[in-house]
Amino acid sequence: MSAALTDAQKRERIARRVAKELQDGYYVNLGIGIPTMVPNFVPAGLEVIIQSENGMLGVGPYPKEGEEDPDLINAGKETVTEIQGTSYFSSAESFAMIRGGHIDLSVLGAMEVDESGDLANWMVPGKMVKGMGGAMDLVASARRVIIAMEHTTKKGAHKILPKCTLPITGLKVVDTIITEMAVIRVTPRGFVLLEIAPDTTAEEVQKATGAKLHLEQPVRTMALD
Amino acid sequence: MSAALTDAQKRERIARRVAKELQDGYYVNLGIGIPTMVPNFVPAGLEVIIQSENGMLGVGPYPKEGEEDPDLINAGKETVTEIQGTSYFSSAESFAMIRGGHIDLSVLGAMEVDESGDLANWMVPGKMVKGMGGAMDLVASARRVIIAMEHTTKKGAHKILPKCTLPITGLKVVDTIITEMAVIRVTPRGFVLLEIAPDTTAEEVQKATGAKLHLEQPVRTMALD
Amino acid sequence: MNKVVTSIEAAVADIPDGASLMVGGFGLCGAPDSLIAALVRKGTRGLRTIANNVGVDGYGMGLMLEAGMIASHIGSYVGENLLLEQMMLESKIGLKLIPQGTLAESIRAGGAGIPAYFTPAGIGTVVAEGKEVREFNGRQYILEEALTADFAFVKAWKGDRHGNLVYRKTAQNFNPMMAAAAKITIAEVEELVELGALEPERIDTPGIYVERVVVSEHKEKRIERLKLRKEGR
Amino acid sequence: MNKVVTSIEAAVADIPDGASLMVGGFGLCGAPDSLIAALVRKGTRGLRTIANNVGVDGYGMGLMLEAGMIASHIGSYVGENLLLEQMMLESKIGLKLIPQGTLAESIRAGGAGIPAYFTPAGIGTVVAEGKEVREFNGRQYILEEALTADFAFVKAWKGDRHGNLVYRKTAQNFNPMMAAAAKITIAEVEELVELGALEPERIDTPGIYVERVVVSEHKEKRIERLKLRKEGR
Repeated sequence: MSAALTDAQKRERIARRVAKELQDGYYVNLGIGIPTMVPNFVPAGLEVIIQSENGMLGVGPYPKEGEEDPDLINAGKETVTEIQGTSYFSSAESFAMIRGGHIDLSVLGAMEVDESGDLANWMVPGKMVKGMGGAMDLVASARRVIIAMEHTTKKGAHKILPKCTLPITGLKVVDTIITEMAVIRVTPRGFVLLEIAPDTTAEEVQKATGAKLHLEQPVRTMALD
Repeated sequence: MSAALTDAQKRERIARRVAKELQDGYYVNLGIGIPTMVPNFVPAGLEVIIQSENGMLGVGPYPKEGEEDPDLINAGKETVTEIQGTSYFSSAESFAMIRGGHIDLSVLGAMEVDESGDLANWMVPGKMVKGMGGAMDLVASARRVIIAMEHTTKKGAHKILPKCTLPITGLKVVDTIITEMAVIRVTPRGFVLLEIAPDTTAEEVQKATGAKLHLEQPVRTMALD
Repeated sequence: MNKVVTSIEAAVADIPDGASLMVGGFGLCGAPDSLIAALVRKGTRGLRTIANNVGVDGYGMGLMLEAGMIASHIGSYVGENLLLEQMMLESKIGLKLIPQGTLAESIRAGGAGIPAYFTPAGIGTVVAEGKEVREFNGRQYILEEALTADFAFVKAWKGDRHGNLVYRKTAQNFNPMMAAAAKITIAEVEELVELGALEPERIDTPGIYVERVVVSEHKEKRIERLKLRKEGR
Repeated sequence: MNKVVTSIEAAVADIPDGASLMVGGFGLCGAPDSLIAALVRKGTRGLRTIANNVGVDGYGMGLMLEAGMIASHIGSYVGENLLLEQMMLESKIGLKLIPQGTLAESIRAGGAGIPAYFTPAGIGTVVAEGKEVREFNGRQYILEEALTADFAFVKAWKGDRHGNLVYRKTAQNFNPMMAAAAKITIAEVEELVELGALEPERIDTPGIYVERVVVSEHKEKRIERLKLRKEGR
């Protein structure tokens, strides 16, 4: 079962599965953490353009040693590189691009997701406030939002809930949740279980989930090749 | 008296006098007609930057024959040239610049100006509607608006009035009116006559004006050298 | 990803009667002449156009007017179209004139996901009629709504297969905002260049805003008002 | 017209206690390090700052925090400033966090003469509290107001004596909007070039937005998160 995976294995599995949602010509914004790993698993032959909200379209891989450039970073403030066709612009233009609905897909992490598609991923009351950064803009306006996260907290607490308990980032914004255990679609009827990992069962996934998972169609095995 | 001047002489006189309002480092937008002639009379040593609302800062003189470029025009759609330091941008950026109050001085023609500073210069009911172009944006947001126009219509009708009769372009927007006869300031008390041309008298100017001209200080002779 | 379409005809083939269409350019400068000509040949009707001008009589968008293809138009200046006056008198076209800065900003807002914004342009004029007016910091502003369209025709100097575009001098004008504000943006480029040939900081319109790229058929650009300086001056 | 100021000290000399100040940069990238350092040396207090981040502990704007110069701050992310938490607990600083896109657009609006605009970011969240919410085309939007400031510190790659600025790669970020939104914009440039040396279409910030240009004293740029790729991958 999934619990036997290391954290690194879980994260790689999630990133691999998210990559299968990509299509040729997609413009994608990737949040910090697991989403950042997605480009490593883009199927050969697909051209996917990554937008970084600090003002870059066409983010390339991390630089080789000696090629790092302090003027060339992603929204996680990590050094990156250009690709052929990269363009740079201001933060106002970058968020005009995001707000205007031009981003096909936004992949973010989450602390909580609920069955209305509400998302909480920016603050925990009583803890140090870091700020929402660009998350509220991204979830409000991307054509599709995928949450890429571990299914439960490190302590095993539920993150997929009937109703978010933390301050929310956006209302009715999440389309799909991808975890190391399952692929779950947010629908008007609530959560629908679409796929489960090969090393788990629908019962185990339901147990690890704080809200009812509907089984409206045959549940497939998560494709992870 | 001014009536003895040809139209071309009147226009040159107005442009010459407007040029005296310029200061080093001014950013200026010039309307079609007389305002376009102002750069010919900029005092030596002053660097004045002309903005054109179609997306150019730093408009140079008309091109020499053979140097005209269809991609390089002013807002009057006339061929122009670059200067050292010219920049180009979109119409949205151009009007952001205008609306944001960054233009020191806007010089426009007018059909009517009234003692509240209201301006009418974009349409005559019953005649072909041409459109307001950028005039409403310019008068609403330039730091100072100077109207450069002939004192009366070709038929001798008043253009400087107690109240505009034509559809207005902007409310309380005009700071100063410069004609071939006079320089008139719009104040909270109405029109104040500041200067008269060497070939006329205050009485003649008042006769050619449809509203009361206040004489609050000694009237100077218009400087035209 | 290859957005290049090989013929101008193919680039405009799916534009239906009644579509809303933004057309770049300021007068004839930076206008997508080849795309306009192709649409005139196709004969699409009932178009709701948005453009600063309507070309001139007999050229550019003026040809669309003549062919009776435009049902309504939103712009800021139509002083070069004598034909338009007659069409308006005969109620053959709907015309809405708005300040040029409002036109530019409303299109920018349309592409930027901003449904409405406040501007001081037009306070106290016919432009403000029927619109919300609100005071901020002691000054009055009009609430203006965004403009979007089904299609946009834009004209660029250079473009690549990702749809990245670069404009030249004042031929930029309304093109970048229109590229962002339409569902389907079709870019007519003077020169198609290899991916990677455009300087990343010099790209005016990132490819994300462009669906189709086609090479211009118009090699000669028309000058609307040739003004020359006397030699030696 | 010559906007070049010969010393960093002179460039910031007239910034009074209590001024509002925008500071460009995204994290440490594109931040005006020399101007920040000069202001720290000057010891101006009670500043109301607007910037996406507050530098990091011990560097950039983090030095202003340490020196107790900031009375209040508006930004979108402060995750790199542990000191800030303590200051907030002790009510030594006012902090207002807003979505990054709202921050960028409100500054852009401030420079563009737009007092307020509607955005969907933050609907249903704490960000919307106390703000007008209005529906357009079946969707809800928040009315957000413009941001302006007395002074802006921006950082550019190259600049000329007219104040024309060019940014490099992602070091552009918030700099162009801040340049337009402040009464007095002070640009720190890596390289001062001759007037005419910058390509007119490549200029990101036209000189009209810039009051002072000064050459940077920081020759070395710090990297916040060095990430490297394994060779051969």
